[in-house]
Amino acid sequence: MEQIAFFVGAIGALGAAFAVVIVKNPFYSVLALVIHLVFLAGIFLLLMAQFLAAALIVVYAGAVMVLYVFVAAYVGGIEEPKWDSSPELRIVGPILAVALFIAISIAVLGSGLSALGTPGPDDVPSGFGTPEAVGHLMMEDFLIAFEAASLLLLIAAVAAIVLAGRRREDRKKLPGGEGA
Amino acid sequence: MTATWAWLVLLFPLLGSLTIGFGFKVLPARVAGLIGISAIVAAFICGILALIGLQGEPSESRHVASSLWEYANVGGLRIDLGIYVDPLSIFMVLVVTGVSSLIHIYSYSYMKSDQGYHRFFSYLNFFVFSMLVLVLGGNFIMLIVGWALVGFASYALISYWYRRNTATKAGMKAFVINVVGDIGLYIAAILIFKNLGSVDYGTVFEKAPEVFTTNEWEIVAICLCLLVGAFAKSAQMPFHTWLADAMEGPTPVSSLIHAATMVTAGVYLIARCHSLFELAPTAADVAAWVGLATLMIAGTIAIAVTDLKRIIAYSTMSQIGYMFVGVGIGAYSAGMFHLMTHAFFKALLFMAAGSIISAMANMQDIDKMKGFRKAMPFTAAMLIIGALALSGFPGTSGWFSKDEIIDFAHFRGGMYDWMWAGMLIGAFMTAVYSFRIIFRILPGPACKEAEYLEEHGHVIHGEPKNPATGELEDTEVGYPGEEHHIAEQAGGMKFAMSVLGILALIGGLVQVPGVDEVITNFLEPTFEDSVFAHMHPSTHEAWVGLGEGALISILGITFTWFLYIRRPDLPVKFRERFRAVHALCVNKWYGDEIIDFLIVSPVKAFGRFCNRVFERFAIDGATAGVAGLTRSAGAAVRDMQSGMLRGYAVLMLFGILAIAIYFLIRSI
Amino acid sequence: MLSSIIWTPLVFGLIGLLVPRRFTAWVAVLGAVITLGLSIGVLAGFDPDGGMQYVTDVSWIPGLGVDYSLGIDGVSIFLVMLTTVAWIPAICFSAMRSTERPALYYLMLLAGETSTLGAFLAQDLLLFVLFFDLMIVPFYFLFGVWGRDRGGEDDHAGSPGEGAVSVQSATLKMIVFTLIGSLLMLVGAIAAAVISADGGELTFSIQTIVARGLPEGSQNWIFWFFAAAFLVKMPAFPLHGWMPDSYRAAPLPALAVFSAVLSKVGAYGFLRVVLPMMPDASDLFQTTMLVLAIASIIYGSAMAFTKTDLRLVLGFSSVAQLGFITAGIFAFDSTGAEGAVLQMVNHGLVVVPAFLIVAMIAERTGSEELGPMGGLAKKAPVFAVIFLIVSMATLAIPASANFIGEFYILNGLFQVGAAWAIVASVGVALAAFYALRMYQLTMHNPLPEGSDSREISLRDALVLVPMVGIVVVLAFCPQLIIHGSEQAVDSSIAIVREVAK
Amino acid sequence: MTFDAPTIDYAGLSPIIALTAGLVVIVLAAVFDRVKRFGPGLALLTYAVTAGCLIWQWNADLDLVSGALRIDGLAVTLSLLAVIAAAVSVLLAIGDPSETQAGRSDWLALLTGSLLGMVILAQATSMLTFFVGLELLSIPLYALCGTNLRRRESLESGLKYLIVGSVGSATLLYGLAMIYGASGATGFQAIADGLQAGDGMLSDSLTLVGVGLVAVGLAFKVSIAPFHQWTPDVYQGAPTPVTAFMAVATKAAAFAVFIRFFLVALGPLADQWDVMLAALAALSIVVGNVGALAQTSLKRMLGYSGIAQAGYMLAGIVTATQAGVDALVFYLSAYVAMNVAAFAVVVIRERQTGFSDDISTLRGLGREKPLLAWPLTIAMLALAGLPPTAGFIGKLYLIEALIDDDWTWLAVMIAIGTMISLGYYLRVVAALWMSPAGEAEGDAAIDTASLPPQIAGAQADPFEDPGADRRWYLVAPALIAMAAALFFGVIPQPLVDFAQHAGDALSVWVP
Amino acid sequence: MDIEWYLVLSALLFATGFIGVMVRRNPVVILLCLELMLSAGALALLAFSRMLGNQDGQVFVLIVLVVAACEVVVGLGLVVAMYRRRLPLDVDEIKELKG
Repeated sequence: MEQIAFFVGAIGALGAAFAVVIVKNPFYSVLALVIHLVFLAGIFLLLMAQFLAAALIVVYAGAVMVLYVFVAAYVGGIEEPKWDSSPELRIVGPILAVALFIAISIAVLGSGLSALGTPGPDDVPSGFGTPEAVGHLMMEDFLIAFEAASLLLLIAAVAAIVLAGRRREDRKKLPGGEGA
Repeated sequence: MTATWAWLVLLFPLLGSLTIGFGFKVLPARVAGLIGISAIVAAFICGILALIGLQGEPSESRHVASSLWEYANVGGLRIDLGIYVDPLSIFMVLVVTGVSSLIHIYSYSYMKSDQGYHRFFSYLNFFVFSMLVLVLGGNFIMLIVGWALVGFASYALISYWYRRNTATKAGMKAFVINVVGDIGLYIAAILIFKNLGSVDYGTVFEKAPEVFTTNEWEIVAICLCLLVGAFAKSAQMPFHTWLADAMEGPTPVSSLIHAATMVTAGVYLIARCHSLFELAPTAADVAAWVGLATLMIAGTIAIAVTDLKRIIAYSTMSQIGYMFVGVGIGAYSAGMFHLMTHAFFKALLFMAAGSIISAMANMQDIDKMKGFRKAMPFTAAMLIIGALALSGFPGTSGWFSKDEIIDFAHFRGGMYDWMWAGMLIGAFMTAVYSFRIIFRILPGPACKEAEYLEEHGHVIHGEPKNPATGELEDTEVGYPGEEHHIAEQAGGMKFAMSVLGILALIGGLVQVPGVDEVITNFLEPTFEDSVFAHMHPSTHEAWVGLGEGALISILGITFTWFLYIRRPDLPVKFRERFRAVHALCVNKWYGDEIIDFLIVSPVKAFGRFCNRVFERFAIDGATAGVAGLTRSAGAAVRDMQSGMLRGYAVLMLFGILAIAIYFLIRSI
Repeated sequence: MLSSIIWTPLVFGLIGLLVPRRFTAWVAVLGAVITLGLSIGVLAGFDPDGGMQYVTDVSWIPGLGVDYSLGIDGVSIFLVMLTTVAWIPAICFSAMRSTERPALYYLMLLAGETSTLGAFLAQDLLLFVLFFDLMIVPFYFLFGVWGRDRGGEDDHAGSPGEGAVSVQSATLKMIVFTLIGSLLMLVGAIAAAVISADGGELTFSIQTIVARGLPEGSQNWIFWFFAAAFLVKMPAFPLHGWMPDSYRAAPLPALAVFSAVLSKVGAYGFLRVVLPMMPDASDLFQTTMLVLAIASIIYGSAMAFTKTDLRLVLGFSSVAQLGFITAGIFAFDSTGAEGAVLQMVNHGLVVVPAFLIVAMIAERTGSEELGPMGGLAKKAPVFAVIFLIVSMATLAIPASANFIGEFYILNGLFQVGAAWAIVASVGVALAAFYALRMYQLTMHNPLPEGSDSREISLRDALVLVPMVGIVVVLAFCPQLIIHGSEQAVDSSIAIVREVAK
Repeated sequence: MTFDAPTIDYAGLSPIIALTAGLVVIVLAAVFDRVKRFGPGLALLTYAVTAGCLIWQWNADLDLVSGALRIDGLAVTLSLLAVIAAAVSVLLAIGDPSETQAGRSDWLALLTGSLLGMVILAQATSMLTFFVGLELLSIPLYALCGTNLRRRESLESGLKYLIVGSVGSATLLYGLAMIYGASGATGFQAIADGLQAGDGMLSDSLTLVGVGLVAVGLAFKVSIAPFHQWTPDVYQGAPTPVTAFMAVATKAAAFAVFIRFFLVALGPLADQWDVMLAALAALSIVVGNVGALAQTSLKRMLGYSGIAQAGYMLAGIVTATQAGVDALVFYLSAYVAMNVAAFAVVVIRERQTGFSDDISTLRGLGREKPLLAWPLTIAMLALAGLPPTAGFIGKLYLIEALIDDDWTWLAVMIAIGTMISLGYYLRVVAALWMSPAGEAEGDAAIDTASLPPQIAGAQADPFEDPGADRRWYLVAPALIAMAAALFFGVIPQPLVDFAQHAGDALSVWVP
Repeated sequence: MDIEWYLVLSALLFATGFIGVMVRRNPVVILLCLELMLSAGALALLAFSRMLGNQDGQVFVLIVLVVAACEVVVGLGLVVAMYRRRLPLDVDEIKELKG
């Protein structure tokens, strides 16, 4: 059962990921990523990360992807031209990437880590991966990381305003001066 | 006391030189000349006083070493600022200062209208000072110092008329060849120090026989190195080429340096180091053979060339060849004797020649001179006296001194007999070339310059041309100036020539075989340790030798008379007939060309190679190569920096992969 | 005391920034004179047999084991004297002419003096390296800012025959070459200290490192790191590639001290650092170094007599002279090394007036190209005589102190092998040729059109005559230097002599 | 389940708290126009308080908040450097087009946020704080690079930095994940313990490849070749105050975590990674130096030079000794001074010449404006490692550390790199002093053609400021930094002590 | 299901994302590919977290999600700014800075 779930999830996630890379239209790419995230959330569940699976769907596939869609709509779904100024990158890049995949796989499979050959320990703490457990950890051991992440969101918001916000002087068609 | 006088001998010319040099703006020209003369005369007097002091000593301790201060002293190589006074050096001092005094007096008049009067006398005094350092120096380093300073002074005087390109070239040639000789002395001194632990004459000559066995390679090497110096300074083969060019200097300079004093330094050196040469007979033979070769070759050249001063210059080379043979075969006092008499008659000849040259408006070609007998009777007389002495006419000084050397060679026998024969041939040639001058320029109808002199009582003013190149000369500096009216009227010149004339005639009488042997006796303390000191031909043998000499000389003179007076067409015919031989002689046996080919050209070619090829390609090329390599590496880096984001990602992935693979390999 | 010698010039240079423009030069002169006075004071109290004296030792960067450690011995004292003496004519010469941006110019000149003195006085290896590197900085500015492009189409002064040189590339070349060596030397110096400390307390004190000794294997590479620095600085064949361009571009007063003094730092470094610290390597590479030295002599001489640019003639003659000095040092003989020390001083004393004379010649002829020159002696006998004395000293005519130096060097070389000395002495003959050629082609021969034979001005004479006077005095008493430095020289080569046996 | 609140040492946390508070205030200030003009003052006050707190915690040596952070000598010293750099950037940004266009407070908020990330990063001892700190550092910087919205290059640099930077972050994350898997821990000390406890994990492929990926991520941040390619582009394109901040502060913070992660968490593996880092350092030295050779843009040249300088600094980590860390921190401190001096002059010069940073615009500056020329000159000499500047002592320190640990070849690489570097540093000096004041070449600093239509046609660049060399807030940083570069070249010991304070913090982990 | 499978899947996703960055030219799509790479990292973290029975990794992943979101926000902000500035939305066309 677990295997089937995994392979379904894996094939789905992978397929969607390939689609992201391959499809020409950015809109479809965004959609493909949403699909990828859904499958990925499923795999998260298999790894006993219920809270994260939920977060992925809600926050990510929901909120963030909406942003993508908006932007894609705003700038227009431009299809990439067939012409490529440096076609060799199209060949060299994937070859190297495949090599990297092989390298990482060898590193993982060749590892002497004894726990690798197992599906993971059964005696996980109760509530493993539940919001409660994760929340506890976040508030106890990783408080700083959590707070910093929140500040990061704040800063990202400011950055978005700076970059994308329409400015007064733009509207007035005036060059900016001191203290604008 | 002797030492003090000797130091004063050095001091006066130096002071004279400096006074004239520093005072060139304030001193009137005459005063400068007088200072110059008195400095040398003072030195001469001090020399005599030193002689008297020295003679007061017992014969076995008749040498004095004196040191002013430690000049340099490292690692046992101690060099003192010291002098060494013994009969040999005093002999040289007297000859040098004596002849120099006369030449100064001559110059006082001769250079009257030259604008560089101060400079001339300053140089002249400095030259005498250097020469005195050379002969008085108490160790090999002082010898080298004097040696090189003489070379320098010679350079300064040769290119005295420095606006002439030919003069500066000649100066350079003389200087560089002299420096080559200096290097020979450097190496000799180093070798001496290495083997004997000292460079002081006293120690060296004392220890040499203990350290070296006869003809040991080191002593031979030392002597050969010394000989390099001696040959260079004394214009012996193959370093002879500079001497003829040195005639670019004013005539008194030729007279002083290139006849009477400086060029004899080599002879002095061998005499001074006779104890070393006797340990290395091979080297001594080399000296003698080279002397012989030089005297013969120089004789042939002197017969062929037509430049008055050059003829005398070659004759100088030739006579010094005699001296080399003399000191080379062990006839030290004979060599020194000839050195002295040669100083007299050669100085005289140059002075007389100078007189004629100035009358010819600086023309030196004997082909164009004629009939000066009447125009300049005094000069003509002096010229004849000089020529007689030079050719060893019986009774003159040259007869006694030259034939003593020739005779000694015969006395040594063996291979030295060959030298004897060679020297006799040389003597014949001497008579020929000396009287060639006389018969060419004195008799006959007067040429236009002589005629002018006769009519107007002063010399003609020709175009100031460089005799060597025929270029117009710059009259602002140098000779002859507009006011140049000397011929033989000037008292100073006449006085100097008369004194020398008398000495040339009777100077030989100091050493007449069987009668008196002043020179030999005087120098005996110096040469006492020599194996040849007490070997000399008997009086009878000596007189036989003198007779041979007289015969050769008279034969030569007669032959010349026949050739130039009776059959003046013959020389031309000879010249036509033996064109190659004549060309060989006129071109100085191609000595310049050979040296040029063997040394100068390769050195210059090497310089050009370094400059144009090596520097450009190897040095600059390597620099540019490294720089270019760096730059092209930079270009490669910048090319990779294409601005293409995707390219950056690929390179990054490449880096990641490389590191991952490195670690994968490490983990195995 | 030694600190005040080092820093006085810099202080005066900084004062020069504050005073009005017209006083700047004279403040600089004053600074140089006071420095000379201080150094004379040191010389007066110097004991030739006293080893290292006037020692200052203050901890400077304790965290790195670097001390501000100064001292003076028989070798350094004369080089310090040379430095303080040589700088005065250079500054005076400039002071008598108008200079652009004088404050900066004199600051740089004096900073150059400070750093050079520092290099001669440093007894801490790193301090030495620091000053060695520091020297090049003010000269970079001096050459770059006050030098000019040479040999371009409209530049008649700069020997068009030698090709065009731009100041920028020339100075860059100079500094890159010099630093190639000195950065490697920095690595070498640190390695020497670290290796000799061998886990103990790290110190850069030269004496301590010498006392501790270095293992032979390390010596071999450290030796070359140092040698590279010193040979480039000299410059020695074949590392002289920077020299022609920068010599041609440089302003002459700065070049005078550069050539006179800075080149000696390299030779001094061999004596002070390399020989005592790396005796085994020095012994091992003796032949190589001698070959380089002799090659420098021959090559430098050959170049000197083919070049027609006066600066290059002097520059390559320096290559040859420094070859002699190196050869003397690597003879490992007390006469050779002493000759080298003597020659360092002599050459320095001769080169300063020589370059200043070149400047004066250029003022008269408008050119530094030998070919069309001549006849300058016509109305300038004093000038000619001064130049003659300088030329004669350059060619080491016997009776000059240069001769004694050269003779001792040849003698030292002879102890290594006769062939070395004989080949080296070829350089003596060539020197006669190029020095005399330089003199003749400028002073003698006919005076060409456009040249102005003008007697040396009194002011210039005041600059040159004292230098020439020192040369003449030394000619009479080279023992003055020999006596003072003999003990120090001996101790410098004592270790390597021990090894060489 | 009970909630065990972690113990919080507010004193130790005070720098972060101060900075956070300041950040919040600055963000809020953006809302109120009246307060806006006090933005720089506010930011400087914040940084001053932060610096005060850091100095207050000078001798602190404790873990904070359940091992997420650690305040010790290393953190304090490197945070201080970052704070100084940020303060300078605030000054340099006054009146800068980027600051004006982005909105002063917003711009300052981004800067402060980035600085906060750096301070956290310098103290991070857990992978989570490490990662989040790094992102907090980076993300505002991406935005800052793009803040000169009118300049195409600025946006380009922002985008490039963001994309390549995110790839780097992802790689780093992957590496961290692998190390987490191999060691079973996220705390640095726990990682070290975990790796040593597991059998054979010290040379396990999983661990090692993880180490490699982390190294890539960090090498990217400190611009080590071959992960350097963003550097010249971003340095050139970003607004100069941002470049100045980025060049200095990012390196300081990233090296802080580089040191801590590699020496503490991966300390047991030092033998595994040292050769790799040494190779990277050598490659950077070569690539950076040769790349800089023919540049005409001063900022771009400084970018390449930054790559080379990062190579030198990385050598300090290679040794894995305290001396190496000391040398690195010393060099970094000197680097702050030299770069601030250089960039301050670039900023002034840009405003005077219509935003061109071409080297030719510097020609003749030595004659006309020595007060501008000298800081740049000293900066170049210091970067080139010539005495009497701190740059020389820095190289000396590094070489000493390297040789002490038998990395002589790397020391020689540093020497060789320095030689090459003369070729471009001195070109700047030559332009300043050795060229006549000249016609600046390539005066097309702003391609007016590609300006947005609404402001096309505007004649002069409104930000051009010919009197920029008289603005104290621009000149003072240059002069002070120059003075520092000289002072610490002559009297380096205070800075050595400063650096050793950083090294001492690691005395438990490294020899 | 053994943990390796998850890890290999994550490696595959990582490589896919990387390929996307290298071959795509639209910045928006490149941002999507960056999401892929980050989610690959997240997956690896979760796999290890599961393998170790240690929930630190889960918290880490949460942080990663935040980070990814922030990157997206800034990235899209830049895209919008460029669009307003009429710059081509094609990374191959954005190469003013080079050399």
